Amino acid sequence: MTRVLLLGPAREAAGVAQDEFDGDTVGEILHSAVDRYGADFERVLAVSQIWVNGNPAELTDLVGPYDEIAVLPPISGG
Amino acid sequence: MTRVLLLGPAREAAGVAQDEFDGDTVGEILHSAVDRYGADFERVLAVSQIWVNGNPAELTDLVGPYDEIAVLPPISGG
Amino acid sequence: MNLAPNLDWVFVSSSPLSADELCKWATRPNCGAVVTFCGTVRNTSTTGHDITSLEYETDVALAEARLAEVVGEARSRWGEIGAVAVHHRIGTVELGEITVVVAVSSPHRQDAFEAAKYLIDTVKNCVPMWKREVWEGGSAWSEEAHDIVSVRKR
Amino acid sequence: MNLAPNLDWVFVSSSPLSADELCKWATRPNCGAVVTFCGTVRNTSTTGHDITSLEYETDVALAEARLAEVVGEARSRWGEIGAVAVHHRIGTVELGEITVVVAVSSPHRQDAFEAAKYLIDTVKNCVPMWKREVWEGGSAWSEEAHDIVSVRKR
Repeated sequence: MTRVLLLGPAREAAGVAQDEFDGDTVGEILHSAVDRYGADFERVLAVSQIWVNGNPAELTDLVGPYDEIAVLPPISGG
Repeated sequence: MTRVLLLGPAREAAGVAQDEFDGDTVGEILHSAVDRYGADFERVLAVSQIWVNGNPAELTDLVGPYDEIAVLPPISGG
Repeated sequence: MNLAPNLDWVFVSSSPLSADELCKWATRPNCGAVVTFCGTVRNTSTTGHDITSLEYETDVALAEARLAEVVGEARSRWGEIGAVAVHHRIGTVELGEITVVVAVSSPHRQDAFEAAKYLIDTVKNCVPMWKREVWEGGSAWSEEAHDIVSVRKR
Repeated sequence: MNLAPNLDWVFVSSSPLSADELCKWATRPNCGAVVTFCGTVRNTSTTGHDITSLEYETDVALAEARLAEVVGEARSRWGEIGAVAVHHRIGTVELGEITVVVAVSSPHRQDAFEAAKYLIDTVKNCVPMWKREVWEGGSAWSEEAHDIVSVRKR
Protein backbone atom coordinates (compact mmCIF):
# COMPACT_ATOMS: atom_id res chain seq x y z
CA MET A 1 0.00 0.00 0.00
CA THR A 2 1.20 3.49 -0.88
CA ARG A 3 0.17 6.47 1.22
CA VAL A 4 -1.64 9.34 -0.50
CA LEU A 5 -1.90 12.82 1.07
CA LEU A 6 -4.91 14.88 -0.02
CA LEU A 7 -4.47 18.60 0.52
CA GLY A 8 -6.83 21.59 0.73
CA PRO A 9 -9.58 21.31 -1.88
CA ALA A 10 -8.41 17.76 -2.70
CA ARG A 11 -8.91 16.80 0.95
CA GLU A 12 -12.36 18.41 0.86
CA ALA A 13 -13.39 16.61 -2.35
CA ALA A 14 -12.05 13.26 -1.13
CA GLY A 15 -13.45 13.62 2.37
CA VAL A 16 -10.17 12.41 3.91
CA ALA A 17 -6.73 13.96 4.43
CA GLN A 18 -4.83 10.74 3.78
CA ASP A 19 -5.51 7.29 2.46
CA GLU A 20 -3.74 4.16 1.16
CA PHE A 21 -3.88 2.46 -2.22
CA ASP A 22 -2.43 -0.51 -4.05
CA GLY A 23 -0.72 0.13 -7.39
CA ASP A 24 2.67 0.19 -9.12
CA THR A 25 2.66 3.70 -10.63
CA VAL A 26 1.46 7.16 -9.63
CA GLY A 27 -1.10 6.99 -12.44
CA GLU A 28 -2.56 3.66 -11.30
CA ILE A 29 -2.96 4.89 -7.76
CA LEU A 30 -4.60 8.16 -8.76
CA HIS A 31 -6.94 6.23 -11.04
CA SER A 32 -8.00 4.15 -8.03
CA ALA A 33 -8.45 7.33 -6.03
CA VAL A 34 -10.85 8.75 -8.62
CA ASP A 35 -12.80 5.50 -8.47
CA ARG A 36 -13.00 5.76 -4.70
CA TYR A 37 -13.83 9.50 -4.35
CA GLY A 38 -15.80 10.35 -7.49
CA ALA A 39 -16.26 13.27 -9.89
CA ASP A 40 -15.62 16.19 -7.51
CA PHE A 41 -12.23 14.77 -6.71
CA GLU A 42 -11.52 14.13 -10.39
CA ARG A 43 -12.12 17.83 -11.15
CA VAL A 44 -9.72 18.92 -8.39
CA LEU A 45 -7.14 16.31 -9.44
CA ALA A 46 -7.19 17.68 -13.00
CA VAL A 47 -5.73 21.04 -11.82
CA SER A 48 -3.44 19.62 -9.10
CA GLN A 49 0.28 18.98 -8.96
CA ILE A 50 1.44 15.53 -7.90
CA TRP A 51 4.48 15.11 -5.71
CA VAL A 52 6.17 11.91 -4.56
CA ASN A 53 8.17 12.23 -1.34
CA GLY A 54 8.14 16.02 -1.62
CA ASN A 55 9.18 16.31 -5.27
CA PRO A 56 7.17 16.76 -8.48
CA ALA A 57 6.39 13.41 -10.11
CA GLU A 58 5.09 11.95 -13.40
CA LEU A 59 2.11 9.62 -13.73
CA THR A 60 4.45 6.91 -15.03
CA ASP A 61 6.76 7.03 -11.98
CA LEU A 62 6.98 3.77 -10.06
CA VAL A 63 6.03 3.81 -6.37
CA GLY A 64 6.27 1.32 -3.53
CA PRO A 65 4.99 0.91 0.01
CA TYR A 66 7.39 3.45 1.52
CA ASP A 67 6.56 6.23 -0.93
CA GLU A 68 4.15 9.05 -0.23
CA ILE A 69 2.10 10.63 -3.02
CA ALA A 70 0.70 14.12 -2.41
CA VAL A 71 -2.13 15.74 -4.41
CA LEU A 72 -1.62 19.53 -4.34
CA PRO A 73 -4.29 21.79 -5.82
CA PRO A 74 -3.46 25.44 -6.61
CA ILE A 75 -2.31 27.23 -3.44
CA SER A 76 -3.26 30.46 -1.67
CA GLY A 77 -0.94 30.89 1.28
CA GLY A 78 0.49 33.71 3.39
CA MET B 1 18.12 86.03 26.25
CA THR B 2 18.02 83.43 23.48
CA ARG B 3 18.16 79.75 24.32
CA VAL B 4 20.94 77.65 22.77
CA LEU B 5 20.78 73.84 22.61
CA LEU B 6 24.14 72.05 22.47
CA LEU B 7 23.93 68.55 21.09
CA GLY B 8 26.19 65.48 21.18
CA PRO B 9 29.84 66.48 20.78
CA ALA B 10 28.83 70.17 21.08
CA ARG B 11 27.24 69.42 24.44
CA GLU B 12 30.40 67.60 25.48
CA ALA B 13 32.73 70.43 24.37
CA ALA B 14 30.56 73.11 26.01
CA GLY B 15 29.98 71.11 29.19
CA VAL B 16 26.26 71.97 29.17
CA ALA B 17 23.26 70.79 27.11
CA GLN B 18 21.60 74.20 27.00
CA ASP B 19 22.42 77.76 27.82
CA GLU B 20 21.23 81.35 27.27
CA PHE B 21 22.89 84.28 25.53
CA ASP B 22 22.26 87.92 24.68
CA GLY B 23 22.60 88.94 21.02
CA ASP B 24 20.63 90.04 17.97
CA THR B 25 21.85 87.52 15.38
CA VAL B 26 22.78 83.85 15.29
CA GLY B 27 26.38 84.86 14.58
CA GLU B 28 26.64 87.18 17.59
CA ILE B 29 25.27 84.54 19.93
CA LEU B 30 27.57 81.81 18.65
CA HIS B 31 30.51 84.20 18.97
CA SER B 32 29.58 84.70 22.64
CA ALA B 33 29.31 80.92 23.01
CA VAL B 34 32.86 80.44 21.72
CA ASP B 35 34.05 83.07 24.20
CA ARG B 36 32.30 81.21 27.02
CA TYR B 37 33.27 77.60 26.13
CA GLY B 38 36.67 77.92 24.44
CA ALA B 39 38.65 76.26 21.67
CA ASP B 40 37.23 72.69 21.89
CA PHE B 41 33.76 74.06 21.32
CA GLU B 42 34.99 76.28 18.48
CA ARG B 43 36.35 73.21 16.67
CA VAL B 44 33.03 71.37 17.02
CA LEU B 45 31.07 74.47 15.99
CA ALA B 46 33.13 74.74 12.79
CA VAL B 47 31.70 71.42 11.51
CA SER B 48 28.19 71.84 12.94
CA GLN B 49 24.88 72.83 11.39
CA ILE B 50 22.93 75.61 13.04
CA TRP B 51 19.15 75.44 13.30
CA VAL B 52 16.75 78.04 14.64
CA ASN B 53 13.41 76.64 15.86
CA GLY B 54 14.04 73.37 14.06
CA ASN B 55 15.10 74.77 10.69
CA PRO B 56 18.52 75.48 9.15
CA ALA B 57 19.62 79.08 9.77
CA GLU B 58 22.24 81.60 8.59
CA LEU B 59 24.64 83.43 10.86
CA THR B 60 23.02 86.71 9.82
CA ASP B 61 19.49 85.62 10.85
CA LEU B 62 17.93 87.79 13.55
CA VAL B 63 16.83 86.05 16.76
CA GLY B 64 14.84 87.13 19.79
CA PRO B 65 14.03 85.86 23.30
CA TYR B 66 11.52 83.23 22.10
CA ASP B 67 13.84 81.68 19.53
CA GLU B 68 15.86 78.52 20.09
CA ILE B 69 19.23 78.02 18.43
CA ALA B 70 20.55 74.45 18.11
CA VAL B 71 24.17 73.49 17.41
CA LEU B 72 24.15 70.12 15.58
CA PRO B 73 27.48 68.37 14.91
CA PRO B 74 27.61 65.54 12.35
CA ILE B 75 25.22 62.75 13.36
CA SER B 76 25.51 59.00 13.79
CA GLY B 77 22.08 57.64 14.62
CA GLY B 78 20.10 54.41 14.28
CA MET C 1 7.13 26.31 20.91
CA ASN C 2 9.94 23.95 20.04
CA LEU C 3 13.61 24.56 20.71
CA ALA C 4 14.85 27.21 18.31
CA PRO C 5 17.73 26.15 16.08
CA ASN C 6 20.74 28.30 15.50
CA LEU C 7 20.51 29.93 12.07
CA ASP C 8 17.50 28.63 10.11
CA TRP C 9 14.14 28.23 11.75
CA VAL C 10 11.09 27.12 9.79
CA PHE C 11 7.95 26.25 11.67
CA VAL C 12 4.31 25.50 10.82
CA SER C 13 1.99 25.49 13.80
CA SER C 14 -1.49 26.29 15.05
CA SER C 15 -0.06 28.43 17.88
CA PRO C 16 -0.20 32.26 17.68
CA LEU C 17 2.86 33.85 16.04
CA SER C 18 4.96 36.67 17.48
CA ALA C 19 7.13 39.18 15.62
CA ASP C 20 9.01 39.93 18.85
CA GLU C 21 9.95 36.33 19.43
CA LEU C 22 11.46 36.02 15.94
CA CYS C 23 13.07 39.45 16.09
CA LYS C 24 14.77 38.57 19.38
CA TRP C 25 15.79 35.14 18.14
CA ALA C 26 17.23 36.60 14.92
CA THR C 27 19.27 39.26 16.72
CA ARG C 28 22.97 38.32 16.67
CA PRO C 29 26.04 40.11 18.04
CA ASN C 30 27.38 40.80 14.54
CA CYS C 31 24.02 41.69 12.93
CA GLY C 32 22.80 45.26 13.45
CA ALA C 33 19.69 44.93 11.28
CA VAL C 34 16.61 42.73 11.66
CA VAL C 35 13.77 43.00 9.15
CA THR C 36 10.50 41.25 9.86
CA PHE C 37 7.47 40.82 7.66
CA CYS C 38 4.11 39.93 9.19
CA GLY C 39 1.16 38.90 7.07
CA THR C 40 -2.07 39.53 8.98
CA VAL C 41 -5.72 38.65 8.40
CA ARG C 42 -7.46 41.59 6.75
CA ASN C 43 -11.17 42.10 6.22
CA THR C 44 -11.06 42.43 2.43
CA SER C 45 -11.59 39.27 0.51
CA THR C 46 -11.34 37.59 -2.89
CA THR C 47 -14.96 36.45 -2.51
CA GLY C 48 -16.54 39.85 -1.75
CA HIS C 49 -17.45 39.11 1.88
CA ASP C 50 -16.40 40.78 5.14
CA ILE C 51 -13.79 38.34 6.40
CA THR C 52 -13.90 37.40 10.08
CA SER C 53 -11.14 34.79 10.03
CA LEU C 54 -9.02 32.60 7.76
CA GLU C 55 -8.46 28.86 7.97
CA TYR C 56 -5.14 27.51 6.72
CA GLU C 57 -4.35 23.89 6.08
CA THR C 58 -1.38 21.95 4.79
CA ASP C 59 0.71 18.89 5.48
CA VAL C 60 3.18 20.16 8.09
CA ALA C 61 6.11 17.99 6.97
CA LEU C 62 5.72 18.90 3.29
CA ALA C 63 5.31 22.60 4.09
CA GLU C 64 8.30 22.73 6.44
CA ALA C 65 10.51 20.93 3.91
CA ARG C 66 9.54 23.48 1.25
CA LEU C 67 10.12 26.36 3.68
CA ALA C 68 13.59 25.02 4.40
CA GLU C 69 14.30 24.88 0.67
CA VAL C 70 13.19 28.53 0.30
CA VAL C 71 15.47 29.58 3.16
CA GLY C 72 18.37 27.70 1.58
CA GLU C 73 17.82 29.50 -1.70
CA ALA C 74 17.78 32.87 0.12
CA ARG C 75 21.13 32.00 1.72
CA SER C 76 22.62 31.15 -1.66
CA ARG C 77 21.53 34.59 -2.96
CA TRP C 78 22.47 36.70 0.09
CA GLY C 79 25.57 35.10 1.57
CA GLU C 80 25.99 37.56 4.43
CA ILE C 81 22.60 37.23 6.09
CA GLY C 82 22.63 35.94 9.66
CA ALA C 83 19.58 34.20 11.12
CA VAL C 84 16.50 33.46 9.02
CA ALA C 85 13.10 32.39 10.34
CA VAL C 86 9.83 31.69 8.56
CA HIS C 87 6.83 30.67 10.66
CA HIS C 88 3.41 29.96 9.18
CA ARG C 89 0.26 29.50 11.15
CA ILE C 90 -2.35 26.86 10.31
CA GLY C 91 -5.89 26.36 11.57
CA THR C 92 -8.21 29.29 12.34
CA VAL C 93 -6.58 32.75 12.38
CA GLU C 94 -8.76 35.67 13.49
CA LEU C 95 -8.93 39.15 11.95
CA GLY C 96 -5.77 41.11 12.81
CA GLU C 97 -3.76 38.05 13.85
CA ILE C 98 -0.49 37.07 12.18
CA THR C 99 -0.67 34.31 9.55
CA VAL C 100 2.97 34.29 8.51
CA VAL C 101 6.09 35.95 9.86
CA VAL C 102 9.52 36.22 8.26
CA ALA C 103 12.58 37.52 10.12
CA VAL C 104 16.06 38.08 8.69
CA SER C 105 19.09 39.51 10.45
CA SER C 106 22.16 40.79 8.70
CA PRO C 107 25.20 42.95 9.32
CA HIS C 108 23.77 45.38 6.75
CA ARG C 109 20.14 46.38 6.36
CA GLN C 110 20.01 46.34 2.56
CA ASP C 111 20.56 42.55 2.53
CA ALA C 112 18.02 42.03 5.30
CA PHE C 113 15.33 43.96 3.40
CA GLU C 114 16.03 42.20 0.10
CA ALA C 115 16.14 38.72 1.61
CA ALA C 116 12.95 39.26 3.64
CA LYS C 117 11.12 40.46 0.51
CA TYR C 118 12.40 37.47 -1.46
CA LEU C 119 11.40 35.06 1.31
CA ILE C 120 7.79 36.18 1.65
CA ASP C 121 7.31 36.39 -2.14
CA THR C 122 8.77 32.91 -2.57
CA VAL C 123 6.85 31.40 0.35
CA LYS C 124 3.61 32.62 -1.20
CA ASN C 125 4.54 31.15 -4.58
CA CYS C 126 6.25 27.91 -3.63
CA VAL C 127 4.99 26.53 -0.31
CA PRO C 128 1.93 24.22 -0.21
CA MET C 129 -0.71 26.09 1.84
CA TRP C 130 -4.48 26.39 1.40
CA LYS C 131 -6.59 29.23 2.70
CA ARG C 132 -10.34 29.32 3.37
CA GLU C 133 -12.00 32.70 3.82
CA VAL C 134 -14.57 32.70 6.64
CA TRP C 135 -17.36 35.26 7.00
CA GLU C 136 -20.59 35.56 8.99
CA GLY C 137 -22.59 32.59 7.76
CA GLY C 138 -20.22 30.98 5.28
CA SER C 139 -16.74 30.11 4.04
CA ALA C 140 -14.94 29.29 0.78
CA TRP C 141 -11.48 28.60 -0.60
CA SER C 142 -9.64 31.77 -1.55
CA GLU C 143 -10.11 32.59 -5.23
CA GLU C 144 -6.57 33.91 -5.68
CA ALA C 145 -5.16 30.39 -5.92
CA HIS C 146 -2.27 29.59 -8.31
CA ASP C 147 -0.08 26.62 -9.14
CA ILE C 148 2.81 25.86 -6.81
CA VAL C 149 6.05 27.19 -8.31
CA SER C 150 9.34 25.34 -7.86
CA VAL C 151 11.80 27.30 -5.72
CA ARG C 152 14.61 27.35 -8.30
CA LYS C 153 12.33 28.72 -11.03
CA ARG C 154 11.87 32.05 -9.25
CA MET D 1 4.51 54.44 26.97
CA ASN D 2 2.28 57.29 25.89
CA LEU D 3 -1.09 56.94 24.20
CA ALA D 4 -0.59 55.74 20.65
CA PRO D 5 -1.99 58.00 17.94
CA ASN D 6 -3.96 56.66 15.05
CA LEU D 7 -1.79 56.62 11.93
CA ASP D 8 1.61 58.25 12.58
CA TRP D 9 3.55 57.49 15.72
CA VAL D 10 7.01 58.96 16.29
CA PHE D 11 8.58 58.53 19.69
CA VAL D 12 12.00 59.11 21.26
CA SER D 13 12.41 57.55 24.67
CA SER D 14 14.81 55.89 27.07
CA SER D 15 12.42 52.93 27.53
CA PRO D 16 13.10 49.56 25.84
CA LEU D 17 11.58 49.21 22.37
CA SER D 18 9.41 46.33 21.15
CA ALA D 19 8.85 45.13 17.59
CA ASP D 20 5.67 43.34 18.69
CA GLU D 21 4.12 46.45 20.16
CA LEU D 22 4.62 48.39 16.91
CA CYS D 23 3.61 45.43 14.74
CA LYS D 24 0.35 45.06 16.66
CA TRP D 25 -0.31 48.79 16.69
CA ALA D 26 0.34 49.04 12.93
CA THR D 27 -1.99 46.13 12.06
CA ARG D 28 -5.21 47.47 10.53
CA PRO D 29 -8.30 45.66 9.20
CA ASN D 30 -7.54 46.70 5.61
CA CYS D 31 -3.74 46.15 5.77
CA GLY D 32 -2.54 42.57 5.31
CA ALA D 33 1.18 43.39 5.42
CA VAL D 34 3.32 44.81 8.21
CA VAL D 35 7.07 45.28 7.72
CA THR D 36 9.24 46.14 10.68
CA PHE D 37 12.89 47.07 10.79
CA CYS D 38 14.83 46.81 14.04
CA GLY D 39 18.29 48.27 14.45
CA THR D 40 20.12 46.48 17.26
CA VAL D 41 23.40 47.05 19.08
CA ARG D 42 26.09 44.89 17.53
CA ASN D 43 29.57 44.21 18.85
CA THR D 44 31.50 45.52 15.85
CA SER D 45 32.55 49.11 16.04
CA THR D 46 33.89 52.08 14.08
CA THR D 47 36.61 52.48 16.69
CA GLY D 48 37.97 48.91 16.67
CA HIS D 49 36.76 47.94 20.14
CA ASP D 50 34.40 45.20 21.32
CA ILE D 51 31.22 47.17 21.92
CA THR D 52 29.28 46.45 25.12
CA SER D 53 26.65 49.16 24.75
CA LEU D 54 25.79 52.36 22.90
CA GLU D 55 24.72 55.71 24.34
CA TYR D 56 22.39 57.84 22.25
CA GLU D 57 21.61 61.47 22.90
CA THR D 58 19.50 64.12 21.22
CA ASP D 59 17.00 66.84 21.94
CA VAL D 60 13.73 64.90 22.06
CA ALA D 61 11.55 67.70 20.65
CA LEU D 62 13.90 68.40 17.72
CA ALA D 63 14.28 64.69 16.96
CA GLU D 64 10.54 63.93 17.10
CA ALA D 65 9.77 66.90 14.84
CA ARG D 66 12.28 65.62 12.30
CA LEU D 67 10.90 62.06 12.57
CA ALA D 68 7.40 63.40 11.88
CA GLU D 69 8.73 65.20 8.79
CA VAL D 70 10.31 61.94 7.55
CA VAL D 71 7.03 60.07 8.05
CA GLY D 72 5.15 62.79 6.17
CA GLU D 73 7.54 62.50 3.26
CA ALA D 74 7.06 58.70 3.20
CA ARG D 75 3.29 59.22 3.02
CA SER D 76 3.68 61.60 0.09
CA ARG D 77 5.71 58.91 -1.76
CA TRP D 78 3.59 55.84 -0.86
CA GLY D 79 0.01 57.06 -0.70
CA GLU D 80 -1.52 53.69 0.17
CA ILE D 81 0.45 52.86 3.30
CA GLY D 82 -1.58 52.52 6.49
CA ALA D 83 0.00 53.08 9.88
CA VAL D 84 3.62 54.24 10.24
CA ALA D 85 5.68 54.21 13.43
CA VAL D 86 9.27 55.18 14.10
CA HIS D 87 10.59 54.83 17.64
CA HIS D 88 14.17 55.67 18.61
CA ARG D 89 15.76 54.87 21.90
CA ILE D 90 18.08 57.26 23.75
CA GLY D 91 20.36 56.74 26.73
CA THR D 92 22.29 53.50 27.27
CA VAL D 93 21.32 50.57 25.01
CA GLU D 94 22.96 47.21 25.72
CA LEU D 95 24.34 44.70 23.19
CA GLY D 96 21.46 43.00 21.36
CA GLU D 97 18.83 45.55 22.40
CA ILE D 98 16.82 47.53 19.86
CA THR D 99 17.98 51.10 19.16
CA VAL D 100 15.44 52.01 16.51
CA VAL D 101 12.31 50.34 15.20
CA VAL D 102 10.26 51.21 12.12
CA ALA D 103 6.86 49.64 11.36
CA VAL D 104 4.74 50.18 8.27
CA SER D 105 1.44 48.53 7.40
CA SER D 106 -0.08 48.52 3.96
CA PRO D 107 -2.72 46.68 1.94
CA HIS D 108 0.13 45.42 -0.28
CA ARG D 109 3.51 44.22 0.90
CA GLN D 110 5.60 45.85 -1.84
CA ASP D 111 4.67 49.34 -0.55
CA ALA D 112 5.31 48.31 3.06
CA PHE D 113 8.82 47.04 2.22
CA GLU D 114 9.73 50.10 0.15
CA ALA D 115 8.40 52.60 2.68
CA ALA D 116 10.12 50.84 5.62
CA LYS D 117 13.43 50.88 3.74
CA TYR D 118 13.01 54.57 2.87
CA LEU D 119 12.11 55.42 6.48
CA ILE D 120 15.14 53.81 8.11
CA ASP D 121 17.53 55.17 5.47
CA THR D 122 16.08 58.67 5.86
CA VAL D 123 16.00 58.53 9.66
CA LYS D 124 19.71 57.68 9.68
CA ASN D 125 20.50 60.55 7.32
CA CYS D 126 18.15 63.27 8.50
CA VAL D 127 17.34 62.97 12.22
CA PRO D 128 19.59 64.60 14.83
CA MET D 129 20.99 61.74 16.94
CA TRP D 130 24.45 61.19 18.43
CA LYS D 131 25.91 57.83 19.30
CA ARG D 132 28.74 56.98 21.70
CA GLU D 133 30.34 53.55 21.47
CA VAL D 134 31.05 52.04 24.90
CA TRP D 135 33.54 49.25 25.54
CA GLU D 136 35.28 47.72 28.56
CA GLY D 137 37.26 50.67 29.91
CA GLY D 138 36.30 53.45 27.54
CA SER D 139 33.91 55.18 25.17
CA ALA D 140 33.98 57.52 22.17
CA TRP D 141 31.68 59.16 19.65
CA SER D 142 31.02 56.95 16.65
CA GLU D 143 33.41 57.70 13.81
CA GLU D 144 30.81 57.16 11.08
CA ALA D 145 29.32 60.63 11.64
CA HIS D 146 28.01 62.67 8.73
CA ASP D 147 26.21 66.00 8.20
CA ILE D 148 22.46 66.04 8.78
CA VAL D 149 20.66 65.90 5.42
CA SER D 150 17.43 67.78 4.83
CA VAL D 151 14.48 65.42 4.32
CA ARG D 152 13.45 66.80 0.94
CA LYS D 153 16.98 66.45 -0.48
CA ARG D 154 16.85 62.65 -0.31
